[in-house]
Amino acid sequence: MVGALNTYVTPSGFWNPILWLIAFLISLLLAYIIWSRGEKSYKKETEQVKPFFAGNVIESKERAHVRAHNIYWGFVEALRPYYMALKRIHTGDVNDYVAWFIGVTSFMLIIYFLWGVKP
Amino acid sequence: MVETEKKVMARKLGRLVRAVWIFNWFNSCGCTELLPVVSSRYDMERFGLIIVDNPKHADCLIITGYQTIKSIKRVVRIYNQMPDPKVVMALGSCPITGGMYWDSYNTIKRLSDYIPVHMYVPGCPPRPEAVFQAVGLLVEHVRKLKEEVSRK
Amino acid sequence: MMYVLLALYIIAAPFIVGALGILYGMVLKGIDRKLTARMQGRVGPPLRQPFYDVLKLLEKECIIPENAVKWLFNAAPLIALAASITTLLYLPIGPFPPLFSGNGDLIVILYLLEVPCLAILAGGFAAGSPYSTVGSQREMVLMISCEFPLAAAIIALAWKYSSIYPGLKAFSLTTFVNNPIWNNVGVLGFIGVGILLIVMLALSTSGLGRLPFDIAEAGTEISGGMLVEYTGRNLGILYINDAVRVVVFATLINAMFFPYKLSPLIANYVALPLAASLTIDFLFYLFKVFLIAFVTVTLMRVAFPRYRVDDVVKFYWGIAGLATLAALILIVMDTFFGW
Amino acid sequence: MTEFIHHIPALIIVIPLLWGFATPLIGRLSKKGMYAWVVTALAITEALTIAQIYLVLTQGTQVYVMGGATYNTTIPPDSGGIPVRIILTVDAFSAFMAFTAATVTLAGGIYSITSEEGTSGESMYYTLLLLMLSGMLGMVMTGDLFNFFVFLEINSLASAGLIAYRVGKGISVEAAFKYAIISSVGALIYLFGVGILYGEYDALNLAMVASRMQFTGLDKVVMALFTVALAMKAGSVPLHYWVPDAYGKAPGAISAILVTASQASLYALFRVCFSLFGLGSNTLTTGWFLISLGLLSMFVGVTMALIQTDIKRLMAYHAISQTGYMLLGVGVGLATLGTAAFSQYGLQAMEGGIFHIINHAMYKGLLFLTAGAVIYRLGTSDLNKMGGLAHNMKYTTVFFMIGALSIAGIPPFNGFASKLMIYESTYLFNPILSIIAIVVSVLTLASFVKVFHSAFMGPKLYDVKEVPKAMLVGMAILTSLIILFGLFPNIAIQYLVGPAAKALANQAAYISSVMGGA
Repeated sequence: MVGALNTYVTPSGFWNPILWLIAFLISLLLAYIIWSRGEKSYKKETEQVKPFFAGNVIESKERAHVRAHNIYWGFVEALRPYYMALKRIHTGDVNDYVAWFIGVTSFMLIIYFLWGVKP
Repeated sequence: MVETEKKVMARKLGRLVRAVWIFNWFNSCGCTELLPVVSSRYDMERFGLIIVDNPKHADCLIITGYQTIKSIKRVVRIYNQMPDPKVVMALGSCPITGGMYWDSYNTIKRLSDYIPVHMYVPGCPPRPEAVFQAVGLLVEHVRKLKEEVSRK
Repeated sequence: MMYVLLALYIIAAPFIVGALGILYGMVLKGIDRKLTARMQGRVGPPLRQPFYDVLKLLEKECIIPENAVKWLFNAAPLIALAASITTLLYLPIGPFPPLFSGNGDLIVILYLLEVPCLAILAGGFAAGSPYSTVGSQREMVLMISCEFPLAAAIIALAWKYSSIYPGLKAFSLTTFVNNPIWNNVGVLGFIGVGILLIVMLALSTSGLGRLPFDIAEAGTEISGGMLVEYTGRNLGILYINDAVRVVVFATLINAMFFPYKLSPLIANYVALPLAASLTIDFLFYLFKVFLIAFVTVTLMRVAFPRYRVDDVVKFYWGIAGLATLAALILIVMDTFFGW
Repeated sequence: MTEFIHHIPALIIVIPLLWGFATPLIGRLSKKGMYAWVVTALAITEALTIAQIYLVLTQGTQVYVMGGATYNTTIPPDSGGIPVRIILTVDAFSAFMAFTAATVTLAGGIYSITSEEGTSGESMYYTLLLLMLSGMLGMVMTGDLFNFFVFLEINSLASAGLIAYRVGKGISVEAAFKYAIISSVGALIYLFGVGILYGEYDALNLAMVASRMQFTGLDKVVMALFTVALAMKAGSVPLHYWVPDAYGKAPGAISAILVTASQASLYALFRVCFSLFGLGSNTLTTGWFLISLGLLSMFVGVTMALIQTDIKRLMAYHAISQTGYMLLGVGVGLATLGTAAFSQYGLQAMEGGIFHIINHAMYKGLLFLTAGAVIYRLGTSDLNKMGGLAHNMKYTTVFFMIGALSIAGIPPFNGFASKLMIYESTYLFNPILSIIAIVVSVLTLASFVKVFHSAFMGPKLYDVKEVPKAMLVGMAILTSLIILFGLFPNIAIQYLVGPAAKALANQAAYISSVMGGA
């Protein structure tokens, strides 16, 4: 019965964005009802709003912001060998770019000569 | 206390008592006796008390043992960072009167000079049952408050 | 007239499913805490404890940190809970087909499982405190590492269904429920699907952020991780969201691997009216959800210490990933050679 | 009026060309006049491309003979069966690509009114912008092999000039130099292939050559030269090195438009594989060539993007990884061309790949515009020096979030619609393909969460104001299309993408539309 709306059909699945959006808004309303029953007030501008730093004070705003370069340490650490090889390939020198181009062209020449055309 | 404010406090404390989340500041001998409170011997979780890992989630701040001059700054800051209806429980004799470090140069003698302390649990170190008695007193206090409010 | 009925159905569906998800999720959380305590020799809290926790959290002050981006910080828990509830709309609840059946398939569910994590993660970043940022990064690393085995498991099963039933929609959960996977696999396929089941159970532990993989809210290391700056009612909503997600993951695994019903067994002994068989199936579904939640959450929480961040990636991309690829190869061999 | 309709294909290319060269004159009169002049040019081109799509849908492939007696006498009576002049064959796929290019350039043009204000040589900027647009539209609509090379050169030189527009202490000039070298190498190798074909079949028209193709040894050489040269211009992995340099250093709106420029080369790669060689060549080999390019581009592109600290280089690597999705989708369609599997899932895979082209142009354009807005306000593009912009750059943050969520394929947005089609059709060809595709989409999400945190979240470090209105209008255009395609994917599939996929897959129709003498 719910399929009456135009659902976006793929070879082995389906998806209806508008229906999901309606359901999402209604459940957002449900969540808001529960949320609005709670306490709203808090003591502004007191020590309360300072970020929790195990009791210490963060000297300046710059230090409170974790910079981009040490993000996803876990992931990069786990794929350490892969990333070392990848960084070595990206040299940034135009001659290497063209060398890669010639390499891939010659490789594809061999492939096309072998299986390029239907016998 | 104005009438409605007392009623609000009664409701808040009534709900707090059944699920007290504790942020422990165990940093000296006071806490050695308290480990069975958490473990299976006395199991405080029976009464809904669990240990949380930061003051912003906590309702009750348990401070055990003496506080040095450096650590009291942290304690005050953590106390301020806790959201309201909060309770402070000072365990052991050191925070009450300075305990056996009463004359040392670097510890603070009375905790209540720095943060409002609601419950004192004497003993050096205090017995686990003493902690449950403290929580029991809190429950008792809340029940009395509720009765008083409902009678009006 | 039909559209009015349809509109009513669409409006009522999230409330029904939301109520089921929240209430049963909280009950499951209570049982989980009770069983964990019992396994550690403790008495454990009363079963109503999660309800007390939420009621208390709703009473506490809701602090908004000074560095926070206010609108995103407050919106994140609401979006997370709403997304978790909508995921339940696409999952079969016991004997009943999914409420939105025909409008969302397994890939949609795979992404809807990500949206709550993403919302909490954005909230953690929006809080602007170092602990919450580190926690949110770890949650993102956890999501990356879970995706590979999860995608491989879903694609392997869907590929199996597409080769046996080319007519049916391979990704729709009704195909999974109507013809359970265990009945139409050979010996190799059986081993493959067994591996996939184990990997899915491990994935649901990390999807819920429970102990062996709770690197995002690691209590001892980064004291609450993403949720450090959340207090009061925001934390209450996140608590409810965590409860709903237990039901979501358990229902997904139940639909994919154990879509069996109890009433046919009983029916051949005693004639059952429709209402009775439906309630039996529903209760059997609730029991299965409890069993899955027990295995993935309680057992893992009691048995395993926490993983290090890069070990989580190595586990999921290494061991679990290779296991799912091996399972895929087994299933492919099972289809082609029919062992 | 009906006479005018037949000239639309030529008008679409000529209007940006002429109005571009007239811009310096207008610019000398009044700055405001020049802005109005440029925006009207872009708006007219956009309207014409929409009219063209309507025409192609209703009347089939539009053929326009440059300088012929009438607009559609493709084979003059005395030429002995060879279409002599340059013929623009606009089938559904070309009209679709023209619409994409015109929309993103319109948004970029409006955006750069304020973002390039006060820079020296501003009128030259707009001339090159319109030149680049006409180059792209020419590449997409021409049916002549050599004419494609001419438009490819126009586009490459114009965009090389634009990349070096902001000298940036010589770094942008070096990036433009690399881009120029790579484009000319690719274009000349392509020209070499055209020369071989012209020598063999003494015809330059794509449909003519396709109808006469006998797949000799020389044709295999041409196949290799064409596919690899165009793959490099499209920016797929083994040959992608120029993409981060070029997109990373171009000014705000130009990197958004460069995305559609490389998509025009992607169009050429598909046109060559489907319409020029088509079923004669072993579509499994060319199909697997596209699929392996796609897989490599997806995975290497996104893993490199994860560790970047420059906001534009990170987004450039994502352009490569999203091109991988298109290559994967259309590659599966090509690999199953002509077999029974094509009707089961091959056509839908192509539809997913082609739908992803327009989706990618929209959200990648939006992301580059937001990155330009951040750089416009902060002056630096290094993520480590940014922070807390969400506090007072509200609109840019919301636009960035919509762009990031749709590139990561999160349900309600358009990225998800096309990725869902790709996942659910390529897995039938080989399950590994869509497993890698899903993992790559989470890694995309991870890197954009990283940019979201380091640039927008965190405490308020800089007191910057919101970007001026015109830049917001530029971003709003693309956001509205993202949300439209996200919520109503059926409309996009039915009118835009479905006909394009069928037109691309149907080589015979393409040849008959030109050779059959409409």
